[in-house]
Amino acid sequence: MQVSFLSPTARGADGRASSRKDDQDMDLDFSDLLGQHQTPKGSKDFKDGSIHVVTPGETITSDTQFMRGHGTYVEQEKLVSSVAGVVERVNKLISVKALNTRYSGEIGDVVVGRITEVTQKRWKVDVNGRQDAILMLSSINLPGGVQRRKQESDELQMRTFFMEGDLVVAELQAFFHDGAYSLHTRSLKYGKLRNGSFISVAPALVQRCKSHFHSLSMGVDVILGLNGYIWVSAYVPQNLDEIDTEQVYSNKNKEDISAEDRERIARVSNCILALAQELMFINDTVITFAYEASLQYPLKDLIKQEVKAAIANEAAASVDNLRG
Amino acid sequence: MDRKRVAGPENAVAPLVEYPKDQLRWAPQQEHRHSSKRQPEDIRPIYLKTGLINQANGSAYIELERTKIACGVYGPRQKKASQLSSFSGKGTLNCEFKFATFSCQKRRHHIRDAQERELSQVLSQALAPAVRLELFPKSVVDVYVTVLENDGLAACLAAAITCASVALAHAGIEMLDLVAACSGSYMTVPRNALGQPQTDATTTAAGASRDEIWMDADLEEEKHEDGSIVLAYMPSLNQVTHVLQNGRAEGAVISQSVESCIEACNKIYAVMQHSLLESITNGKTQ
Amino acid sequence: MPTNLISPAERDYILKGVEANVRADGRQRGDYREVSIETGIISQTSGSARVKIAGGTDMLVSVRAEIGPVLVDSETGDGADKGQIICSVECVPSASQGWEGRGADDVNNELSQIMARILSSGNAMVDSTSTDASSPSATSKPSSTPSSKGGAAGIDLSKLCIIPGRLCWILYIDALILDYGGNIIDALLMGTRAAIFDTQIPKTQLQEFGDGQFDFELQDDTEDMVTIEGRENMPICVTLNKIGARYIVDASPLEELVTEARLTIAVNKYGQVCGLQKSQEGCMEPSLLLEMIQSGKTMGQALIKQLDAKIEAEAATDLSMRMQGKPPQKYGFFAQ
Amino acid sequence: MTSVAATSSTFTFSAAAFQRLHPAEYFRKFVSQGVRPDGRLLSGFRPTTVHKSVVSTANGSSMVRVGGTTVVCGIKAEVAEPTLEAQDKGYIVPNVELSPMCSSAFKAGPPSEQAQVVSDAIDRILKDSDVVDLEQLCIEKGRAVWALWADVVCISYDGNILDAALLAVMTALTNVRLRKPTYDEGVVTVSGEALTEENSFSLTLTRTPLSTTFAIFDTPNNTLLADPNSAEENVSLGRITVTLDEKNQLCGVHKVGSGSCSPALIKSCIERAKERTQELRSLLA
Amino acid sequence: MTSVMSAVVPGQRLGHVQEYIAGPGTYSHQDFLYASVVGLKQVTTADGDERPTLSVARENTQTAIPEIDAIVTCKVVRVNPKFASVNIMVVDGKPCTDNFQGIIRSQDVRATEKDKVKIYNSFRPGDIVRAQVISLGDARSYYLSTALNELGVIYGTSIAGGTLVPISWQEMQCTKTKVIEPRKCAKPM
Repeated sequence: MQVSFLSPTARGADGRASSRKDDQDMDLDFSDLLGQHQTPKGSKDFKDGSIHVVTPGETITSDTQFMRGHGTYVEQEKLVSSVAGVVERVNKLISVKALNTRYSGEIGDVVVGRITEVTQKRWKVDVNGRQDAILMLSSINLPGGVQRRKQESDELQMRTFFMEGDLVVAELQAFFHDGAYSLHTRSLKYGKLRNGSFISVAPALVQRCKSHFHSLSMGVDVILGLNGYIWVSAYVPQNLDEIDTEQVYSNKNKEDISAEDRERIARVSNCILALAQELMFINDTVITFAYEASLQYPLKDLIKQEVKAAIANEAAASVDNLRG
Repeated sequence: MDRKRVAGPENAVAPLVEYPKDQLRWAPQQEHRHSSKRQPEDIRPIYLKTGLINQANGSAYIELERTKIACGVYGPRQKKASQLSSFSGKGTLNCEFKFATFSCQKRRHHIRDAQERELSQVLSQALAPAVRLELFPKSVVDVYVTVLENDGLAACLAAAITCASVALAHAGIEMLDLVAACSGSYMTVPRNALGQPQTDATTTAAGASRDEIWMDADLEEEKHEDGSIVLAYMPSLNQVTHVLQNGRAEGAVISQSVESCIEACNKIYAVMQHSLLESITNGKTQ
Repeated sequence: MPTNLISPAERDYILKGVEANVRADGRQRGDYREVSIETGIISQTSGSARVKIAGGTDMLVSVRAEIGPVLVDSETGDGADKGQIICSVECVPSASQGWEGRGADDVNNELSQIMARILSSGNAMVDSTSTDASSPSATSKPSSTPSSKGGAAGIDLSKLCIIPGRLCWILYIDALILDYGGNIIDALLMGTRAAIFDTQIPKTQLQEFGDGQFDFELQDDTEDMVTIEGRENMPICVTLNKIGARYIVDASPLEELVTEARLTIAVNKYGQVCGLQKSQEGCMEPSLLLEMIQSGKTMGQALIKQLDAKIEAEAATDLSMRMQGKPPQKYGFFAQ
Repeated sequence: MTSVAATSSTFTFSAAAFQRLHPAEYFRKFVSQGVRPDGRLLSGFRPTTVHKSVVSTANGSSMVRVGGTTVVCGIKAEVAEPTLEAQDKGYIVPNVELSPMCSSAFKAGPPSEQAQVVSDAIDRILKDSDVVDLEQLCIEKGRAVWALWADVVCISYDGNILDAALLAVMTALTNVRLRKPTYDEGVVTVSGEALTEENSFSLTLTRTPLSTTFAIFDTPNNTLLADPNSAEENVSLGRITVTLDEKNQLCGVHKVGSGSCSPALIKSCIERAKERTQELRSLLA
Repeated sequence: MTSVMSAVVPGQRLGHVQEYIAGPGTYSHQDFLYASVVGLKQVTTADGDERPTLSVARENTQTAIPEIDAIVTCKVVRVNPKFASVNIMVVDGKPCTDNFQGIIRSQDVRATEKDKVKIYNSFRPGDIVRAQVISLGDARSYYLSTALNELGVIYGTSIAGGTLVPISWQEMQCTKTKVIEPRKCAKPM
């Protein structure tokens, strides 16, 4: 039996270990954290669209024409950051997106969540946010047809739909007055998750895309929840017209998940975790690149930090190539 | 200070015990165990009786010579506020293990200490595999064990498991099987034990001592053991529900001790069956 | 924060994956994750280590040596010539949802008790005199196993005694579980071994005043520190998780939720079993139990060898740094 | 026993269910007939047994059963410093533990109110009646005395805990054997050899108070239930406990709960207690 | 036809699954039937069954626990506009040693005009109510319903302390003062 015992390294494995002692180029170092390959490293001037990293208390701008957004406050007519993160600007609105934070959602987000509690007429769902999201009984498709009306008996058998521990994919529908998210699964692509395994990454790393449901070419389905929860599962042919509504709430995995399927799922999961380890944005293209890069390593090596870094680097290079 | 109990002096301690020089303390000897004339594989005679706590749903009392343990089972009943967590489709088995203050050589405190809390956990892990918890969703079965006299810790734990299992069955709780438990101690026994007690392996020449497994060791024997094992076992289903071993032993000794424990558990099982069947016939005559 | 919940579909996926020998993260049943270890990172302690298992579990183990009175059993008089080891494990409530509020109390207690049982003599109160180690019969034994039987720890408690009947060294081993990613117990014992190997205590000189009165002198020369006697005999743990009809090592948090029964096997470098403990609410057949003990033993021995190699390598690096007049490079809390 | 059914409404229940729903009503039906549900007359006591030396790890011990109530008392001796006010007096510390094992009425954790009341009552009887001359427990004046922890564990609770616990404490006290100690520079040592007449001693009790308890079932009629069990305690208004020593001298009268009682009633309680304690004393001997 | 046979204890093997149907007090495991309680083994042959049913009649009855559809008798402890909190004391005629908590929500009080139900006009603290378990409810309480004729208050005392007798399905009268109090009454069976 072989166990790898390592010495710890400083953040950033490859010789960047010394950078923490070298405070001259902090920005550069932080931009690494944000996925060094997607964004050009650059000056502090945010106006040209490059990355601007700030820490709490740091002045973002003294220009009074800008409006204060999330993560900022105004002090002595200066706009100051209240979190450590990246400055974002939309026209005159300046906000700071924190680097390491819980998920803060927007309406329309696809999220993966875990049911934590069943109460009257609603489920509480952990979505990696500041508080549990709410899934109302009225926000799900009831078995027996999309148009079926909610009945009183449904209230008494909520656990037959979702019970504590179940994983669901849902869409963020609205905010409650206290800031809690209201979810819905009123589409056949949403609902209970089966046939695979769950991983979690920092929410900021999941790139907002047109679709968050991907059937990758190697025969693995991936749902990239914008809250950082990701579901990697065996490929199931999707034909939305033919889905049996009774099946939506089934807890049964499909019978024929082969060892090869499992290996592919594990490989994809590890690739995503590799990207997350190297703080790179996660989308279907980069996952595919990482997967291809991973094929030169045996599956069980993919949990090694070193191998993960190599895969992520290679995937990053492929992305750069693609951009030309 | 504990205001809810009658207060005694603080800093009370047990007096020092001094043994006269000429009077030997007991030490392990070949073919001579501490209490009675037992062979290494022999367990102490068991007295096991159900139904001594009439307010409980089920209860049992076990006695192995000086070891005396009572157990009461309550439920399935509603969880108390302190036990309440999220909804569970399965029932919960809650065990509490307590030594009476006078049950050990050193006086115990009223409040449960770390050891008692751990033994509580061991007890519930040993019994849970046998209880059909899926049949009483969101309820709790409380198992309370009080040791009145402790004559060997490992044996005491084993007896508590046996006793609690019988009490559960007596409470009419659906179970897959009874859980019998037995302890074994790893002893180094000098071959020619005459005169000086030779407890130290190294002072005895190699080959002059022998490793033995003494089942169901009492306190005096336990003081001389190299280690001990407690094994809980469902005899009918042939499943080990708990194993707890401490001290150091070679792999072969462990295997042997596991087998010896299982053998002893089968003997204990017969006693358990007998006492439960007796509770039926007694019920009939009343 | 991860919840301690799992869905039936995940449970089934993990169960069948274990059966197929493909775990969710691609490991096989007997594969450990990467473990990173660093010793000597807390200067206020006598010895310390930080252990991280890739994927979450993160802990700090410290050893503090203090001088205190010996603990004598009033009934038997045992313990007059022995030092003590006192273990305490604390889980940081923020590391896992199950540890919030008072939730960690039971876990803390269970872990502290397991550790104390494995490390200290427990019930085995057989006297071990200081002549043991040098006695000829000890070295003549084929396996060269340590002959002192003062407990499974292997740590020679009698060497920690300063004035028999009065004062001794008390080793406080405190572990702080900073993050939970499964397999706490194995990491705990690895960290303890590393921390004890890192521990150095001052030499003491016994002075006799003739009339049966003793005193001692602490030698404060840092060059003249001693290591803990018998530390190489300390056991470590291998925890096997029974899932379905199979068992796995180094379970992840989700795998731990699927585990029916868990068996922790403490092993020393001679392959002797120094403790067994089943936990969780499942059971197993006796044949499986024996098989698990056997494989735990084999794995544990291999694990110790590799762990020791790591600890020695780090000690060697640190030494060479010191020889060059530089402080050893430690990342401590800046580590990845 | 099962002949009682609900008649107050048209809903019928089994006797057990009826007792569960309307316990007071259930009892009233029996008491009006002059009997109790367990078949006793109102003045009847439950069978009582006493065993001595039941726990060898204790210096003195006893087990007492009063009907369904079972208690074990173990007395453990430790060495402590005497108080400044009484430098040659030891301690006897009685505590009653009503654990959740003995009845579902008790919760885990600190002692319930009832346990505190019983412990305190026994403590007061021991102190006020001067049961043991505490100078017997002196080892070295001003330095070391014996502290006797008299802990009563209730194994099974079925009412009337005070009578059972006091009887157990008294029996255990007569059962105590202490090794003769030697005192040397703050260390108290006893011999580890087997107990003999020479190396040990027992306590001399000045008197042995024993108690008898009656439950007040209803006030206008002053119906008394002797030796109430747990169900009877729950439907009663209060309790009267009479404590007498072997010379039938009164050591205490204790009334708890609501419900008033006339002096004549107390007088009759004392008379009946005399008979009962005589019986118990024969068990003690 | 039932024949009583020997006394058994949990774990005792009773027979082969091919010979018997597993009845109460038994379970099947790897082709065999085992006893799961202490009691007397019984073999019941009913017409139409291909195999006789093997069951174990409990000697020491487990305390009753509420199950879905069980008829329970409970005592009202608290009321609020949304629901009445009750202590379940008897399940299917068998007393349970400890109370279980239940709630009767306003929509479960009666079958018709549910939105007009006022809890305070249906139940008062102290009432003894017969109800049916409709759900295991949440972590704390079982959900109960009285939406059947034979379910509702079966015993109550008036504000004056007199016993109430039903005079209609939603009114009860005090025997002492003749005051009429509103209740959801159970129809005597």
